[in-house]
Amino acid sequence: MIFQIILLIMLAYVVGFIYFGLYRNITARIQSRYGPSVYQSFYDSIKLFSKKNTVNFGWMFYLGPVIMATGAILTLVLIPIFSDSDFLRSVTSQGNLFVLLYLMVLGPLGNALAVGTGGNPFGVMGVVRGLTRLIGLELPFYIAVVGLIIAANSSDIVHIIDLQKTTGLNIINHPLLFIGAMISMVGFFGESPFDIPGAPQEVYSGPRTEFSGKFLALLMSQGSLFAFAKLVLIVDLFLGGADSLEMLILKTFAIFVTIIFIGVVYGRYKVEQAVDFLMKLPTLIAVLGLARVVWFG
Amino acid sequence: MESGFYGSSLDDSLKCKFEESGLENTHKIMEKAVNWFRSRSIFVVAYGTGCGAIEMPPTFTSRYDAERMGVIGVATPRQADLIILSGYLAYKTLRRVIRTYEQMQRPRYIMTLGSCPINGGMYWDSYNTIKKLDDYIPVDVAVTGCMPRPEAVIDGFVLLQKRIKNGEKAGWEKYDENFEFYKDNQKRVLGGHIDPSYETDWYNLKSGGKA
Amino acid sequence: MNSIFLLLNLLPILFLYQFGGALHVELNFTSSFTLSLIQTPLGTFFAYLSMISFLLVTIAQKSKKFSFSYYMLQLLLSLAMFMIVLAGDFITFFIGWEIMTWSSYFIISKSKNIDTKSLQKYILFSLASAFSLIAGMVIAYSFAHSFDFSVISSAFRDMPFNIQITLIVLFSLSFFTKAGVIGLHYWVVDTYSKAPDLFSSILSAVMSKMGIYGLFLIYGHIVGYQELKMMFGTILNGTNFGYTLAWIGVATSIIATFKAITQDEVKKLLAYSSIAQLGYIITVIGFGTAYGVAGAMYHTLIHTIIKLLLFINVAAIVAQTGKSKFSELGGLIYRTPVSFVMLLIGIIGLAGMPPLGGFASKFMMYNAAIDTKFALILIGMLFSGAASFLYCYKLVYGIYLGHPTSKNLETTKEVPISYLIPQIILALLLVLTGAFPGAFIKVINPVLVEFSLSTIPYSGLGVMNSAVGSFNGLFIISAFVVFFVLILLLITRIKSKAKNNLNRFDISYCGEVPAQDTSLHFGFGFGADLHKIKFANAILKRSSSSFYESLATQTKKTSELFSRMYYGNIHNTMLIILLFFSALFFIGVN
Amino acid sequence: MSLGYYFLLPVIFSFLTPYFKKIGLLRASSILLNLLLFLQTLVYTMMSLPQISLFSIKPPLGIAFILDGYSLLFLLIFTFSGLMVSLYMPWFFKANPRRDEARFYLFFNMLIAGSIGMILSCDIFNLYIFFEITGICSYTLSAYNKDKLGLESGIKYLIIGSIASIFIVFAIMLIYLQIGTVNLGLIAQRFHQIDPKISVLIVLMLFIGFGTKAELFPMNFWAPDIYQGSISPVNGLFSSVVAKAYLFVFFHLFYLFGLNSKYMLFVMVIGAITFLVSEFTALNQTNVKRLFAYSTLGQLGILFMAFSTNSIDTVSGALFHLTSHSISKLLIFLTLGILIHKLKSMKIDILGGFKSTFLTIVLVISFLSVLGIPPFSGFIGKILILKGFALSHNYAAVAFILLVSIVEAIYFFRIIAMMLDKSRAKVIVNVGVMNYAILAVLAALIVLFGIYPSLLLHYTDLAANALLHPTNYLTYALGVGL
Amino acid sequence: MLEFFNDTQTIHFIIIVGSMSLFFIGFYGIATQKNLVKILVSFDIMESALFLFFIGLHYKVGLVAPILDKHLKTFTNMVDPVPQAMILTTIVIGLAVLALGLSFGIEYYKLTGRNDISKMNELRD
Repeated sequence: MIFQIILLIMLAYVVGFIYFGLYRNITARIQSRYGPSVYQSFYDSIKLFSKKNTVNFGWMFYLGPVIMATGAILTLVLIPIFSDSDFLRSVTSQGNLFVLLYLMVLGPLGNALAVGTGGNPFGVMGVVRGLTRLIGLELPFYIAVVGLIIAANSSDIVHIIDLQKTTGLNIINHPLLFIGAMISMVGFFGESPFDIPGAPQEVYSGPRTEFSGKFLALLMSQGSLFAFAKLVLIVDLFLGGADSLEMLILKTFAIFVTIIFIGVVYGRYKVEQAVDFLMKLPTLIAVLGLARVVWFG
Repeated sequence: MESGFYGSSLDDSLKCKFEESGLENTHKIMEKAVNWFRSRSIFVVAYGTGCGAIEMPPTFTSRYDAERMGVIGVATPRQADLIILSGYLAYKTLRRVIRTYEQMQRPRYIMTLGSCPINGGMYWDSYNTIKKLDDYIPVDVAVTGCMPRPEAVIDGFVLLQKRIKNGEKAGWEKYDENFEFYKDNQKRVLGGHIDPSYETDWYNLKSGGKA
Repeated sequence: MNSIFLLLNLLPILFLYQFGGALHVELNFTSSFTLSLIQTPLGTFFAYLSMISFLLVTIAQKSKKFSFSYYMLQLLLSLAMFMIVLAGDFITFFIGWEIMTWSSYFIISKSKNIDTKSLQKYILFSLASAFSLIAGMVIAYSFAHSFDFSVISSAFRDMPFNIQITLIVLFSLSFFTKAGVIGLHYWVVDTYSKAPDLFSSILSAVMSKMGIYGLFLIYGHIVGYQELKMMFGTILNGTNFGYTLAWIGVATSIIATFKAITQDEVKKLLAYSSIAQLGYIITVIGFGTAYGVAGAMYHTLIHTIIKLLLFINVAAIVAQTGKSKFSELGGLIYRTPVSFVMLLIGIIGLAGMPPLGGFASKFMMYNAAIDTKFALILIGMLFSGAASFLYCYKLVYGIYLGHPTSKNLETTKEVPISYLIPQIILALLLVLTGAFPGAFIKVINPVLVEFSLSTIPYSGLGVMNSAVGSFNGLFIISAFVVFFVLILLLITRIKSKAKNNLNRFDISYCGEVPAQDTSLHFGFGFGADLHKIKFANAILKRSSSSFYESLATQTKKTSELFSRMYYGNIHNTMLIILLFFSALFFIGVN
Repeated sequence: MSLGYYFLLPVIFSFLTPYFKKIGLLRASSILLNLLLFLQTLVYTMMSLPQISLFSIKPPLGIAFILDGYSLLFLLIFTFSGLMVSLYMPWFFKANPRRDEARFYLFFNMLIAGSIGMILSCDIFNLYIFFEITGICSYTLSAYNKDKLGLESGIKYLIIGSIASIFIVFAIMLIYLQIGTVNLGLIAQRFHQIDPKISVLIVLMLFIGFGTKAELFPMNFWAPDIYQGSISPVNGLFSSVVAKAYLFVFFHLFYLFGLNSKYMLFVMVIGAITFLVSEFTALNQTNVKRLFAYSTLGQLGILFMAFSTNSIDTVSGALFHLTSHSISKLLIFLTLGILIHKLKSMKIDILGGFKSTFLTIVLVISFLSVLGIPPFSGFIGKILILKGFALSHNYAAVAFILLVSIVEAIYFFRIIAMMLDKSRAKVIVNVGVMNYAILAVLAALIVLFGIYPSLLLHYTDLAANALLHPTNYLTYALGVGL
Repeated sequence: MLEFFNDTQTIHFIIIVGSMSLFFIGFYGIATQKNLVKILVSFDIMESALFLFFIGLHYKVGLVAPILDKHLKTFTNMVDPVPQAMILTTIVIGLAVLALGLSFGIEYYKLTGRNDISKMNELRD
């Protein structure tokens, strides 16, 4: 089991970084540039790890990124990666969707503590924007997840995956829920138009303002792990999971590319615009999907 | 201020390990690898002084795309490896530049654009600009031209990458070694407006209050 | 004196323990009604909850000098609550309820920063609550001819439908007022924020729970969940009644959450948060399913622990620094590290994050909502939970993180140990409830049997079972710890020379150097953005205070109108008497 | 031992008052007299009821005093209040020295005698005489301060009293013209024979007469003025004895004449309006005495509502409430006497301006009791009243009482907040030993009846039975069994 | 012509009319006058009207006063004595009240120089 966990983390690390490299490449191509190397994220992270000094504002500042990374890894191991496989099944069976929903916020909150300790007002502004954005951002996603749970009458992800084998994929059964969840996902990936918390031009890159060196590297690494975890979650919930590594990569990449395409073409919303928007159309779509599940499912 | 030795990092800690186990060659390879990675990933904080600021957007956007070389802009000095000063520096600006530079994490580099930071350029007799930036903070790469075109700036990046890759002694090491020299020079132009040196540490008042 | 009262506070616990579930006392009060104490599983749970809370608060009180009368009133209050939760009939319940009201009133009046207006608000709402209760009591009596719970319960079925509705509404109003449901929460915020600092913890953690106990008593015991289902019919998998109640609860929690975020006073934020958390309980209490009841009970427990912890923590900070506003506090983390960790544990619980007990209770409630398919209710709860992260963060940031806003905060010392002991106990409890959520199922099951609901399967201490899924608290908390330690080890191995303990002004500030008087603390800037969000602004700009204030103005005007009649002209008085006689005579003869 | 002593002893004492040369002796003997009356009442509590005392001829022709359960409770209240006030007076006169102290004792004892006479007398004309005696004594007592305010209140009271007495005389005359008797028993028997129109007239006149004195709503605009103009112990007497005596007579006649079925709703509505108007008016007062006068009016309103219900439980609760209200108001007014003397003001601020833990506690206890908050005696009365209303399915009354009680709570708790407010300037008030004892006894009674209500409930049940089913009373009043 | 008056009905009629007019004269006084003395006098007039009314209605033609002397040998042929006793008592009481009221009025007049009852409004909040 421990071996499997290490394997999983490494897989997620590699895949996550490569995805981010691809993301930067694809973005560049859309903007008619060449773009950096696919492995640029590796370079960045190794460079940051090997920085010769790092600012540290105290122990809470030190622990913040660690908590965030812990949250990401815990999220990762609690999501079933493969359907029809015993891979880490004994671990994933200990949690369920609600645990995941809240674990996804635990990391950012731990990081927010570190940002607060840093004492940079811009960092805190970024955190507050992030948390405010969360009010709107989680709404469509929650509705989608709740809809799926009610449809499957279980908050166990494995059960939801299994159910899709008999009833068909959820993306087809519940397209409205899928749209809602995807719009939220754009925000969860920090993409435009919901990327206000870390806007460099306004709040000095927000929560990450004071982080440097190994802390920044750790944050980047957990970001890629976390991104992978979120992609797998979407695949599990809507695309019926993946029974092999190829399918996993294919499906997650499909989702990822969709998110990139949405993100690249939009400008940035102000935080209140973002929340207002999220509480209108995406929420409405998701609620319609939910109503369909509750009343006609 | 930030005096003292800041030599230890991933490679340094590994260096000890390797030296203990008699694997100095391996360490040298590691160091080379790390230097290569450093050269491939340069985070830039672009300090737009003077007229050179206008040259930076094309450098980083579609037309010249510095990102393909791993050079990418960031917002805060904490994350940056390189600061680009794009023109003449008034005394007031110098103060901020020094502060920004000192907040960057080692290894850190400085790149200047145009002739003004080298010798004052057309501001050679101005009462409020500095003439030779290298006297106050160590410049690693100075790109000439008035103003240098993006191609020249990219050439500067390439030069810098080459030097990092080769592990040449960089400006930040000089700054740490000759700290008093630089500070004296800074004090001479800035007079009483030099930034505080933060001797009292609020967080450690319990233990004497010294940083 | 503190130790004596500590011992006195122990007595009820020992008393309860001694009887071990079989307490039954009856006392002839008057010819027509008796006083009786009966120990039910539900009552026992609440009794232990409140008594232990009192014990912990009394420990914390050692650090400050309190007068004898304060202690006496507090003891009286605890006994009154003891009486409430063990009451077997409405008279006992009501006597306990009213003693609770006035003894707490006198304790609150001992606060330094209390004003008449807040006191009036508190007592008038409390009395309104009590009078609503008494109205329900006597109406029930008029049908059952007894104040006894069991008699009323069996007579309830035969009452006319409109009486049944009236009773439920009256009792609910009474207990809603105590719990501070939105609209009836006008007193809560002022009272909690202006009461003596340590007493706020009792107000929020224990006294509001008496409202919850009352609701349990009414819905579960007097009316009965089965009867509620029969009376109101069902919607989805739950009852219509539960659905209505759930909307009230959800509205409460959402509105209070948004209000909490914009508060500048620490205790006001906690007060609103308390309202919001009780909103959750009210949401699930009416579902009428085993999981609804279990979720409500679990959250009662967790909220008691958390609010005791947070209020004691804040009380300690206020005592230590003399400041009670976010805009005046800040940067205390390295001055009072233990307090910081305690508050951190508290807010992780409050936000409902997984490794601690806060999550287990939320999980239970969410599953109850799924069980009944109240999807929108669940969304509302999740939404309010997401918004609550903001105030949780504001709480910890405003006090401990960021920059100190005044000079004396830079020299504050760690709070006295007597404040810390209860906090540590409570934090441990919070961790334990998170690690062993299954243990609580054993406490809940007798209550479910009492309410004639199905019981919850029990499979191990660490496992929390529910209708649609389960999780292992022990596994999650240990996995969290293991990963945490591993990553920490890994990151400390990378010895890039961390420049520790930078000066607090050494931050990247766009090349500028912040000075002593630069405003770097963002404590009161929280929630300013909320006003720009249409939905939040709609909530924030409305307030029930205008309604109650206009009510007060109207009362005053009526009073002035009436008192104009009593203007002392005896001649007119005489004429009025004669005219009145003539009018009556005219009416009477015809 | 005869019931006649209740009247004779005080009257004789009153007439002897001018002959006391030493004021101390007068005070002592007044206390002794009241103690004697109280002890006599205690003895009566142990005897079988009703008791009758004849004066030469037996009723229905003769004059007699009848003591049944109903009057026993009132007798207890009156004699107890008298005792408390007479114990209080030595301090009062020491604090406010007067040359005409004897005058007070004269009218005070006479007032007690008149009130007791009113509740014991079994023929309507004697009742009228005692009514007038009580009235004259109250006019004089309210004008005891011979300053502008005192005289004004005396004059006002006298004018209103005259109107009331004219109505009552008229009513008595009409009754006698119709039935030809003044005996209550006979009137009760024959009342239904009267021509309905005349009977309405009689009832209305009695209602106006006694209602005016008992401070019912449209006729009570004078009452606060009287309270304001007179001294505090007299206020206590007015509130706990005089008003209660008129209330006694009102309902005695109400039930005796069998008016309950016809006029129940009317009296209830009038009581409710009194309650509502008084409590709202009290909110706006700045003079303490007026404030508590309005509070008394309000409580009388509740009592009128509850007394008219024709149900034993409710009436018993009302009697309980009446007793506890008498005790509370006596306590409040006696305390006010102390405070007004010490702080030299009648503004409401004096309640926030004194510093004495004992006084604060007793005042709070009495306030809570008036509000009907457990575990004080007011609660038992209130819950019984509410229970009674609910049992008769009169939920509107329940709601009304509770709603207006909140208004009542506003000003009571405003005062409590004032007393607890530490930021106000405080004058230390030392209570004398005697006052300490008096107030402690009153407060103790409030608590005692609150936690052990059976003690009092026994008497209120007895009283309620006697009031609603006056068969025994009638037998005695008619002189059948004698 | 005087025979016309020697009839119970007529006498009662006259007494009722007379006493009621007197009563309303008093009533009018109360309603319109504001002088304390006049008010007290009005009360007395009203009371007198009542006495007259009561006593008068109990008189029947042919009956003698209830005084035991040579005209009255038995209890059959006399006027009912109870009203007369009652009225005597009431007169005394009325007198007492009147005296008390006047003394109050005098004292009050000495203090303030006023006797207008509608201006007695110092007792107010």
